Amino acid sequence: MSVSLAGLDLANPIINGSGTFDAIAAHASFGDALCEVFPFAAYVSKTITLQPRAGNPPPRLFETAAGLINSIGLPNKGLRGYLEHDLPQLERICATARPAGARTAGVPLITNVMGATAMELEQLVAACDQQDAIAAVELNVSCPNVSTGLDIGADPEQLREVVAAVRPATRKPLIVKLTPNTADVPACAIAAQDGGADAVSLINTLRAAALAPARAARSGERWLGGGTGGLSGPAIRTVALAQVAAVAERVAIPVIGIGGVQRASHARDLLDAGASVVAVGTESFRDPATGSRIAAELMCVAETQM
Amino acid sequence: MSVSLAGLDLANPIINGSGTFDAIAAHASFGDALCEVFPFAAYVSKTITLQPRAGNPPPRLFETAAGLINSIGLPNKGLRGYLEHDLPQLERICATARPAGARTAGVPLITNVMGATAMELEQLVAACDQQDAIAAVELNVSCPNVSTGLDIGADPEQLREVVAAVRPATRKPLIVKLTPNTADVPACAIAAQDGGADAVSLINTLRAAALAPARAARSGERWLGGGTGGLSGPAIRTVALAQVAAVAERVAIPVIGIGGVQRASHARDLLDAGASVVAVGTESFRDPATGSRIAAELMCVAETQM
Amino acid sequence: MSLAPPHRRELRVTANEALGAYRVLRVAAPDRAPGESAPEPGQFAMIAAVERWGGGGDERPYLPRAFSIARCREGEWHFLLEDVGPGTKRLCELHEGSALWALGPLGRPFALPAPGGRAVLVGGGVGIAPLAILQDTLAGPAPVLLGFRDAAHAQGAALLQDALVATDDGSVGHDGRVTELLARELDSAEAQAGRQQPVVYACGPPAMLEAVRALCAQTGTPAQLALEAGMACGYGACYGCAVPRVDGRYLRVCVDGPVVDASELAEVVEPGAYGEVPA
Amino acid sequence: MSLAPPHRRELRVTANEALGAYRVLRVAAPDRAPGESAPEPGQFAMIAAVERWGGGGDERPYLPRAFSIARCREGEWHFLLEDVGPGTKRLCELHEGSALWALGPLGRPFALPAPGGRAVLVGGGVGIAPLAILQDTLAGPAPVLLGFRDAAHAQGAALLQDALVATDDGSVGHDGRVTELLARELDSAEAQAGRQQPVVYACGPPAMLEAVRALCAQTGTPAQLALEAGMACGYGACYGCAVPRVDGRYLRVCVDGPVVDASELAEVVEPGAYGEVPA
Ligand SMILES: Cc1cc2nc3c(=O)[nH]c(=O)nc-3n(C[C@H](O)[C@H](O)[C@H](O)COP(=O)(O)OP(=O)(O)OC[C@H]3O[C@@H](n4cnc5c(N)ncnc54)[C@H](O)[C@@H]3O)c2cc1C
Ligand SMILES: Cc1cc2nc3c(=O)[nH]c(=O)nc-3n(C[C@H](O)[C@H](O)[C@H](O)COP(=O)(O)OP(=O)(O)OC[C@H]3O[C@@H](n4cnc5c(N)ncnc54)[C@H](O)[C@@H]3O)c2cc1C
Ligand SMILES: Cc1cc2nc3c(=O)[nH]c(=O)nc-3n(C[C@H](O)[C@H](O)[C@H](O)COP(=O)(O)O)c2cc1C
Ligand SMILES: Cc1cc2nc3c(=O)[nH]c(=O)nc-3n(C[C@H](O)[C@H](O)[C@H](O)COP(=O)(O)O)c2cc1C
Ligand code: FES
Ligand code: FES
Repeated sequence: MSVSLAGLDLANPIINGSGTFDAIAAHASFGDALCEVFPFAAYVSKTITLQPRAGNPPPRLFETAAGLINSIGLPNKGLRGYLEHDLPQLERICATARPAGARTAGVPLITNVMGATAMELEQLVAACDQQDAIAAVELNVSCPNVSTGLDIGADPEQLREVVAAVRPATRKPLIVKLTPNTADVPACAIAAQDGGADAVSLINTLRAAALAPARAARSGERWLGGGTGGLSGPAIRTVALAQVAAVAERVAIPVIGIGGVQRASHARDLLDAGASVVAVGTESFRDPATGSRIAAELMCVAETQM
Repeated sequence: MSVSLAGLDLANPIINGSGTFDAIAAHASFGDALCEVFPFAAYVSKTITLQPRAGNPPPRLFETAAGLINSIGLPNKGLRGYLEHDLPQLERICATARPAGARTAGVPLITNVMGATAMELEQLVAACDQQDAIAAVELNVSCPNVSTGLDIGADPEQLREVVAAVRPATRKPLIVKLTPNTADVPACAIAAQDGGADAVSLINTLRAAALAPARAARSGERWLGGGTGGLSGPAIRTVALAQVAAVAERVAIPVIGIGGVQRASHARDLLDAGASVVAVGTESFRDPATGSRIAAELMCVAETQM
Repeated sequence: MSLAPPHRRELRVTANEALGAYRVLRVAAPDRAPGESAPEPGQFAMIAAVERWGGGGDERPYLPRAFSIARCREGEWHFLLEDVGPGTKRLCELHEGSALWALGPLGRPFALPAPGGRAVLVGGGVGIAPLAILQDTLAGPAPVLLGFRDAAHAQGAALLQDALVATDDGSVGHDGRVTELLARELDSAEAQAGRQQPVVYACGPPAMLEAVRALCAQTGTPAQLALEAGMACGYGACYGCAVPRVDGRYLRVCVDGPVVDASELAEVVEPGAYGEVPA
Repeated sequence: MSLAPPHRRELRVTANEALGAYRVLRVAAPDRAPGESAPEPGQFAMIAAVERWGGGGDERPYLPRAFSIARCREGEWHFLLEDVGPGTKRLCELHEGSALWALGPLGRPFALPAPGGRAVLVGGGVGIAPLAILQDTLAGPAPVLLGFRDAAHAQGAALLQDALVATDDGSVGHDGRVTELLARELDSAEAQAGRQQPVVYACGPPAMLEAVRALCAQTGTPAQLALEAGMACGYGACYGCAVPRVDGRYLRVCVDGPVVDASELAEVVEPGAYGEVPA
């Protein structure tokens, strides 16, 4: 069940969604056992920005029917902090991580970056390009454009320009993580491909909001510190499937399918819909071993079908 | 708790979502008892098109985590069939329907129409304008534009033009039901307002898809006869709240909030977020009395708070 | 046709007993609403458990499920259940005192034979359910022909009286299809010229119903077929339960059926087996 | 600090007993994973029932919930539960033999006092839970001061030995706040000059923790505070459990806590009481 993703060799088709698994914190909580059966065949970092960010004020979480809204606000140490503090640790963890189905240790590290302008993104990508520890770069294009307020990834033409501007900064595989909050996601995927992306990943969270519950203080006011947030989990699974299928039909580059995956059958659906690789997000919160459980089940089914 | 919606007087703030309650079929199933405590303070018809439509081939339904995908395909008798066969019956039902909180019978009938071009829409609206039985018209702008494939309501400028073209065809209140499958829903709401809409309603269903389950025939292929469908129910509740709040902040006209409402607290949240009226959709499938139950609970709370 | 009140009602389970591979769930019948009469043969209810409906592995069931009212007797409604998915599984687990939501009775019932007319009842699998209440309602005796896949399922035949059974695996009764029994019955009926033409009342899986339909069409025998389709609402609101009609349009199984005259259909199709996906 | 294995484990409930307004849930402790030691005081587990987690009226709970390991003794883990919402309600219903998912032990535990050092334990409401395992672990006796809202809740004090109790309504013990007992204790400690300065170990609602923090800051007493925050994961993955740190940045309660040194905070804030909404 090993797969090749834009030049990366993965032992199985299951990776993590950016921002839903902190390998450093998980290693601190679980020790080396984490790496003995690593949940993912590649590790995607949380989103890194040029400057450090503290993230949104709490509350940052709201639980809804079959889903979670998060309003985390991309806290991170900034590019420099990431390269200095996190990267050496991630390099060590990724080198010793043995994913399900692999005989040897080692998973590729994909670094996810976000910037408000093509220039910012270019700087981030160029910096990643210098690092041997980084196998690929993922662009999170859900950052609001300062002039329009819309995600820079929401408009196909703008997205094509951004990707084309960033593309020369690295020869590593470049993945574009599309925003789902737009009218024509396949057009955005095609634009990313035209701009030079090696793969696209989707879906990111759906824009959502919640009010403080009746018995809480400030009942009827916005619950999340960030005002709005992003919906993930089972609630978005069928929206993800529709977008992944529509994109896979239209692009030639590989697609990473994400959204509401809880078990092997959900991953299977995304693969059947045209994804090459599937990422697990929120379900890892319920069980950190979700990724390896799904990978093992997929491999088991694949074997019995031979 | 009576409310005024763009000139319509409603006994309470709860109405139905278009296409989720067939008053004629319900009257046949439940008899006159339906009208004694009518679930809604106004009745919204399902979408009517110029020509009759048979609807999509089955299967038309897929049940998912906290949600339903439908791929009904807007079956309807066409404008002429609607005016000749349905309207007289709806007129009779609406005249005898007594909603929760009302001393007397009678609910306004809102007719929902859809067309692929401004000309088609104009014809539909003009025909509704002639009918005394119709109190208001709702435009469903989720119809794909034949040249772009996107919903005609997905692009603000195009939407403004369509609404402006249709507006002169009637002096009845004109409601525009926005599509949620676009990048900038508030911009679309402003465009509808600029075009002359008296109110906007949202959200319609989110684009979603499903594959045939493992044990079904054609496993791994598209489940729905229409290929894709629209997601409704609790799964979309927080997406609806975010869009309703964002729109209500930006427009001066009243907002009808729709999406995943199951009980009074969900309706309360949409009202708190700025909606004037709330529509119940999928939850009516689980209990046809959902609307009146919610209205009664809202009124009861309102009384105890005086 | 009995009208339901326009809201779901909470009912209590009085018993849940195994019947071979099936379960018979009995509930205390609701107090009659104004204008409500007893459920008629072929009518159904939309059912959900009050507790634990949803939240399983896939967070289904979310919507209620349709079940034929298999019997209405001594203040109880009976349902015959087969565990085929999350909803039926949950209902099969209920026990005495459990609460369920019920909307109904709903749908177009069987049209009873004209006075003195003859009926032939043909059922397959869990589709025998509406035939039980039909048998209870019919004035005189009528042949009952039931098909099952194996012996465990064939025990379901005890729901009706004097049933002739066929099994796919030949373990009980006739070794073969129930339509073979029906062909024999119609032959003998034809032979007895002078006697009135029978009306066939059938319920079962689509393939069986289609065989019944084709046979009756061939022999010119009128037939009433109780159809199934995935349903979200049961009262005509969602348009989800469409099946194709002979004129190429669709009927709603919940309000135009579940019982339809065989002449309304060109063919009984497998739900999900058709539905061409537009490219 | 004990490390958890990197997956949730299925545990069996051995008992669920009322303790005044609370419930004490006991589960068979899991077999130790390689490298795993006994849970340390202050550590917690992320818990979900295996059956019926979700699917209620609001289809919550969906994510697991955090609970302090209140005791680890004779092959069992104990949890003290207060029913405040859908997740705790469901857990309070479990009975012997019920299965639950547990990820843990997780988080930074209390740092035990230096040999010969003195500890003062201060708890409020269900926050007394981690103080029980702390008391079990401490070498010598230490004053235990517990605050509750009323008599029914004050029965929870039986979880610890020799506790001094305060109630908001004055029905049991001291009529007032537990911090008044703490002030008295610190006063007398100060009076007994020459004896070593105590370390305060506190867990409870934010307002109580803030009062403890302020009092200890005022008297220069070192304090360790066990915090709470809404959590999605419990192991540092989601960044959802942020609380503001003295330097204006955020710490993650699950991995930087739940036990923090009081000096790390400018203030203990009510979750949801801050969080200005950007216009
Ligand atoms: C009028 C009528 C009367 C009926 N009477 C009876 C009766 O008396 N006794 C009885 O046992 N049954 C009866 N049925 C059938 C019964 O309603 C179904 O068996 C029941 O709905 C199945 O629900 P489930 O959750 O157990 O299984 P589901 O999994 O919901 O249903 C199983 C079928 O649905 C399909 N399916 C799987 N996943 C999905 C999904 N996500 N969304 C939509 N479809 C899906 C599968 O292909 C499978 O064929 C009747 C149906 C109708 C319409
Ligand atoms: C480290 C730690 C240790 C803990 N130890 C214990 C313990 O030993 N015993 C114990 O009883 N409790 C303990 N708790 C608290 C426990 O985790 C919560 O009481 C529990 O999560 C509540 O879950 P619930 O589903 O019952 O209620 P919820 O409704 O989930 O929680 C109630 C609180 O959450 C807020 N809320 C309401 N709706 C939502 C929503 N949709 N999304 C997010 N928040 C919402 C409300 O304002 C309310 O304050 C601990 C918490 C932490 C962090
Ligand atoms: C708490 C949380 C934090 C996230 N952070 C990021 C992030 O930093 N960058 C990013 O590209 N996506 C982020 N995501 C989105 C996920 O990677 C994923 O696209 C989304 O959650 C859908 O998948 P799921 O339903 O499996 O969770 C985050 C999601 C969650 C729930
Ligand atoms: C089965 C079904 C049919 C629908 N048909 C229509 C329709 O004809 N016209 C329309 O504008 N919206 C239609 N809708 C959308 C609903 O009116 C509503 O906007 C949506 O379902 C969200 O609300 P809910 O979550 O309460 O169902 C339909 C929804 C469903 C579930
Ligand atoms: S089940 Fe909804 S229309 Fe038939
Ligand atoms: S609970 Fe997820 S980071 Fe703390």
